[in-house]
Amino acid sequence: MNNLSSNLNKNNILEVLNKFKTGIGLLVLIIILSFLSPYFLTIPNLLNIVRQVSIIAIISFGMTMVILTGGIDLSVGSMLAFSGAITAGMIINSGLNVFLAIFIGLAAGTALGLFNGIAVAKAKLPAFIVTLAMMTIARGFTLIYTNGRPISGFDETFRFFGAGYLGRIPVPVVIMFLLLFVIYILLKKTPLGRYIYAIGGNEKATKLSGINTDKIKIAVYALNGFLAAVSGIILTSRLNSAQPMAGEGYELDAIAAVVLGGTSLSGGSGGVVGTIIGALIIAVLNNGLNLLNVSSFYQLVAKGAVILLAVFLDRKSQQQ
Amino acid sequence: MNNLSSNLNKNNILEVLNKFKTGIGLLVLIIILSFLSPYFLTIPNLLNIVRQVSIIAIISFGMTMVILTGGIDLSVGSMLAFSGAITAGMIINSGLNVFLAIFIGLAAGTALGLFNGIAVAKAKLPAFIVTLAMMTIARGFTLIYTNGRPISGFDETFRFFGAGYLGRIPVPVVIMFLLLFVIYILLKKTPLGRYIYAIGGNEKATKLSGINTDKIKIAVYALNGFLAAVSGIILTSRLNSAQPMAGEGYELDAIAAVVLGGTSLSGGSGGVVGTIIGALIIAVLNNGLNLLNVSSFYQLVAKGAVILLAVFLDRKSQQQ
Amino acid sequence: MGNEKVLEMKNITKTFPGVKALDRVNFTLKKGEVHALLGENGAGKSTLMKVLNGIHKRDEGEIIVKGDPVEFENTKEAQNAGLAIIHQELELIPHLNVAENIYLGREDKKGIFINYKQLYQNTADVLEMLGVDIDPRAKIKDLNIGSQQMVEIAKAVSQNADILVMDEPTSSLTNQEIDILFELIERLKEQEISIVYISHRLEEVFEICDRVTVLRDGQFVGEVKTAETDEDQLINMMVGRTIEDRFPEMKFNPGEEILRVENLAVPDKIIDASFLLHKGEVLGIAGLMGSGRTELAKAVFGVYKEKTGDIYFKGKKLEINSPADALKNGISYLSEDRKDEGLVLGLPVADNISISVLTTMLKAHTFINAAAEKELAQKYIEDLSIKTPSEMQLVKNLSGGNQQKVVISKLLSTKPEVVILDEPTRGIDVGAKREIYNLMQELVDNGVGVILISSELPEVLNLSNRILVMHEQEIMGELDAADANQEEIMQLATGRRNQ
Amino acid sequence: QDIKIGLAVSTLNNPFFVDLKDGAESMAEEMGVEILTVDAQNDAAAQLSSVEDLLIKQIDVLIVNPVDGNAVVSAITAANDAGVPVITVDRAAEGGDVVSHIASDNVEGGKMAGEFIAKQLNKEGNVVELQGIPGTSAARDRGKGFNIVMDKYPNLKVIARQPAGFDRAEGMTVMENILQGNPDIDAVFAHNDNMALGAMEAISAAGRSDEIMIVGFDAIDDAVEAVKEGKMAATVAQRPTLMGEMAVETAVKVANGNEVKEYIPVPLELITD
Ligand SMILES: Nc1ncnc2c1ncn2[C@@H]1O[C@H](COP(=O)(O)OP(=O)(O)OP(=O)(O)O)[C@@H](O)[C@H]1O
Ligand SMILES: Nc1ncnc2c1ncn2[C@@H]1O[C@H](COP(=O)(O)OP(=O)(O)OP(=O)(O)O)[C@@H](O)[C@H]1O
Ligand SMILES: [Mg+2]
Ligand SMILES: [Mg+2]
Repeated sequence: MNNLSSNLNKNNILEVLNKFKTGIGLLVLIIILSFLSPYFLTIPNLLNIVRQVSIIAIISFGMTMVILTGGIDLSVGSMLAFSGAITAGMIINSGLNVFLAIFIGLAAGTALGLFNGIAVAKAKLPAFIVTLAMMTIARGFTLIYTNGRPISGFDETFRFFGAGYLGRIPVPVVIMFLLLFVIYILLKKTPLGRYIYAIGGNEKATKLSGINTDKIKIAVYALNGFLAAVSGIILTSRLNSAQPMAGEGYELDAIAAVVLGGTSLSGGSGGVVGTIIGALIIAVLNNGLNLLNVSSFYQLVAKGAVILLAVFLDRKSQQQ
Repeated sequence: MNNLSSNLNKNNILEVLNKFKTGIGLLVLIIILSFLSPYFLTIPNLLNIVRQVSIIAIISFGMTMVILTGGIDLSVGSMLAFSGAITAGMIINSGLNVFLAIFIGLAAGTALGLFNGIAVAKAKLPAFIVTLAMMTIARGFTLIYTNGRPISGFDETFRFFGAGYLGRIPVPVVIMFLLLFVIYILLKKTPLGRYIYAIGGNEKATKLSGINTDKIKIAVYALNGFLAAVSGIILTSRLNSAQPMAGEGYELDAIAAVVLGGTSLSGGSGGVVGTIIGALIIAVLNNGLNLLNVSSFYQLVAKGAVILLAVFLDRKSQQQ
Repeated sequence: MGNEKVLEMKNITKTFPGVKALDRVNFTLKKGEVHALLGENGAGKSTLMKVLNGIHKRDEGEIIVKGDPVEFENTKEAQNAGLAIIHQELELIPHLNVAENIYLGREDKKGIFINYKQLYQNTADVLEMLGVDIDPRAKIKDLNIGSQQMVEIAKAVSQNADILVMDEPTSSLTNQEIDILFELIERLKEQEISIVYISHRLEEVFEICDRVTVLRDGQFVGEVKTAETDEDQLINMMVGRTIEDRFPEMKFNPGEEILRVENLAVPDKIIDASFLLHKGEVLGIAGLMGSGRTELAKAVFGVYKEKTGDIYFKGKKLEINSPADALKNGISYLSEDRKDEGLVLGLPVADNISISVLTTMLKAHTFINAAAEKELAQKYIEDLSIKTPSEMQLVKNLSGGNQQKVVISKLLSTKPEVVILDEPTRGIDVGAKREIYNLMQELVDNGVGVILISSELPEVLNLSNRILVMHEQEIMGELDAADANQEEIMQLATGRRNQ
Repeated sequence: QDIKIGLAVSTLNNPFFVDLKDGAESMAEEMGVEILTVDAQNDAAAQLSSVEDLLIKQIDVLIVNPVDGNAVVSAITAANDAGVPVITVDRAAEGGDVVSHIASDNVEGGKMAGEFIAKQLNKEGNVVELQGIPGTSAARDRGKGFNIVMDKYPNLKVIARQPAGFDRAEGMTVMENILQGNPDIDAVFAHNDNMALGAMEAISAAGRSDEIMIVGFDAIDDAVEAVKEGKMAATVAQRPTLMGEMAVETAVKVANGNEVKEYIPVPLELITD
């Protein structure tokens, strides 16, 4: 056997195990819910959860990269809605081919992200304000484009992306894992990924190392817009409707997933494996509260308390 | 004439003028609106605007301090609603004296803030997650306490704080300026204020300088809870009703005001004078768009665009 | 060394708000020479080199590299032209590992991926050439400042530049590492690589440099051949006057015991340390990098929560659980890492100096006594000749050495009875060094107990009256400074106990 | 004759109120009067501010669609003080001088939906309630009416009551989760059509469309379509466009000094095919 590759594997496994320390909160949550509800730990419900998590997870991957550079993006929910609406409009109103429509939708999201990136990197405006502005601008565009009404009724081809299956696995789940893998590799194995960490760690030093930090930041925000568009198209397909108010408040869920997953809001450390665990904590929690039929006011308290507990357990286990 | 005091005054004036550089965006906005609408630059409308800004401004003052330490607080809106509801409940349901009820309401807000502070400083949990959890927990508490229904119908004493006047000046405006003054002095002239900046700049060095950084962070979050409670009580009085969903989304407005005002989200630099300018930019914008009868979807686009422009102008003028 | 000029800087002028950092400065570098750039703190050395490397834009002047006038927009262009720089203030990425830092922006690639195998191999090679034992996979944040300095050196050296700027490369290094660095410099010279060498240690200049350029207050003072000058002349050029001896004749008057440490231990950091400090003496602590001197100091200062053992202050047992406790009892500590642990870079000089005494000496009712604060700051700016346009200048805009003086001011402002100085003269010019030594004498005269941690053995030997030597987290022994020598210290420092 | 009407809607993030606004605006155009619309985005405080802004512009009549019946009183009082008559639509105000109130009754609508389900299920079965945003008046009133009916029939059990934010995506997610935990469901009542349509997607994806009937509220286009196609059983129609039209008609009457009725009911309608 090749010694080096076995060594590499061992390292990778150790690294992954270490990552799962971030998952101790999730694990405890899963164990408790398994005892509380007989429906929780069943294959259909688990598939259900991963399908539900896919929308937020895909956004969170982009958000992870943005936060790693030390930035933030509040506009993901609006970019999601805009891309979904554009795609739906191209199919329903303009009668375009589904794939062409999807391409246009993705381009729309990427363009908005690109704008964010340029404003942050070139005009040196604070990311919080730029993306807050984009949040209302893109929402306005969406409402104007849809006139405040949903666009609904797609054919089977388009519905495949959100509601279809590959074997027993829902298509959104497949897309999510594919993106997880690609972004993991991007962050860990490519120069671009290293630069993303480097910028968040010490932007000045990165620049002094001769790296064009502006270009990288722009790329990261654009990629984030692209991923929001992917999410928006899946959501539209899954709901069989593009909702003008889709994705409202998702930015907080996405950022929460990233931070729960151990990525520091000041940038430079963390990663996308933690993020998916963070997103799963939120999704499992929502699922569990529904299964246990916790009443609506108490649900809010329970949700907050469990999130606190999860992050507390994680941080404690990491200190050891 | 006393030489020293004249010198001091001159310095103060220069400093204030320099601060107003942050206001160049606001100034341009005001000038443009004065030309576009005959109603804009009238005394009633200006009073109208400052009264409208007071709620968000008071929250933003607390948020400024939190952000200066390098933290964040997403729970302000919920703490506001909780304190307002408790105060209203004490008056209407428990028949307490208005001032006692207000005292209890303020204590309630402070207690929630204190919890945030302890979780951030002592348990070392990320502020984003702690206050996100508090956001849903406090909202849940409010809904449970009010059973989801508003609490309404106060006497004149209580209504004074939100709807009363001192001369021609609305009471909330007086409270806001009072708090602005106190917090300005606190930040600029007291040791606590200095420590707040130092922690945001370099927490490790501050600790090694013999300062109990934990205690200060806890104080800042508690103070933020207190200010959210002040806001909540004013809002309840102004609306003559404690709304269980009051203050939803105010955290973003407050943070936006702080960042627009030039305080860096990573902490250590900025101040409360900038914040009020930031809050005014948002309020003037909302008022102006209503006066100009911009239709609501386009309002979103216009709002985002103008905020971008304002921060762009500010940053440009500061670079000079 | 040839006579070919690889670099010419002519009439370079650079102004910052309120400061003329460079005023028509000339500098030339010949092929294969090591050229020292000397000057007091804030003289403009770093600024000149930053202008050269495209980090700062010059206001005026001309730069000619290998015969061509150049106009570098950024560091990348400077790199491409064969320039590399070792930054005075370390510019590394804390969460990336050593290899990733060294080759940041210059990664070996396999397809679109980083070729990590090659990367670690190359890093290991560079580190081996430097003769240091650092794991290429270690994260920067887990390294001490000395190792970080070696990484910064490795980063510049690995660029195979033909003009290499070293801005105070040895300020965080121990003697062994300095020797290794000098061997490297010799080898680079043989390869006809030209080096600009900035240091405040004159003996180093005489050991490795061929020529010297001196700056004062942003102006060119002169250029001399090392062989044709001596320390006194250089000092005279730098400070405009002569300085008698490098070290003062320290006079101790050890009084009663002020600090007694018994069986102090911190898991993974300090093993069972006991020692004694009297009023009016200087206790030196020597040891190799990573021997635990800093940890010992921090343990006494209350930085670590988990610790065992007792600390007595004037015979009374103290509970020190935080730096605040220590400072309250008159024990103060100067960190070796000013950027990370000493300064709030974004605040003004005055705020940094006063931070520890705001609630004690500078309080007027609930407010800060602004006039007293200003006075305090100005007193130290004068006493330690801190070069700053005003006490309101942000610390991040000061030169490295002047930043160090600000941290010392902060420490002195607390009027401490026990002072722990961890590498106090790091990055400080000859004149100022001498001022700090005098200051130590003053402290001792006033009955303060001083602990001095320094990697410069002559400093420890000349300034202490007793010396503790540490090795691997343990105190190996105590020497009387009067009859100790470097060899004795090194023996203990490498783990051989004396009888 | 230069009549200026101010319209303060609670939110335009919901097609229901977009319809209301469109109805009002098209009627205003038809009648040749000026209308100024402001949107409170569901925030009672923002509504007060925007009404204050309208008053600055010296409107003749204020039509307000309250975010909340109690909180709107301050805004109404402000209008009263400025001598501007007020008309409320969709939600009533709890105080202040209101010349006319134009609405259909949400509690009544909730009852209609409940009775419909009871009848279809023969007063026996398991029902799921998808609630709106906790604390909003629509969620409160619709839920109240619905549960009055449910409490009447002992064999009709509400087995799950979960909030889904008036949102289609959330309606889908919450329904998916409820489906996991409840093998036996006969009917779903959602506080609005958005949630009902989300639930419909979840139910059809789970292949349980045949077992479960869905009743929504608002009669937005997509829901009416779904009822036509038999994917939803019913939706309670509130006719928002009509509401908007009537509000402007009434406002013009008020401005011209004519008498108007204090309460103008807009009839509810259960759409079942
Ligand atoms: N970014 C900046 N903004 C303002 N002033 C600056 C800036 N950088 C340097 N200066 C000022 O320029 C002068 C020269 O600084 P420089 O760092 O070049 O000194 P130096 O000779 O390297 O000193 P040291 O030996 O202490 O490192 C100093 O007065 C310093 O305060
Ligand atoms: N944050 C950290 N995490 C892990 N190990 C650390 C950390 N900081 C320091 N160390 C290790 O602790 C040991 C002691 O380091 P330190 O440099 O502080 O000792 P020292 O004797 O003061 O040396 P110096 O000569 O650098 O002052 C070293 O082996 C160092 O690598
Ligand atoms: Mg320097
Ligand atoms: Mg050390």
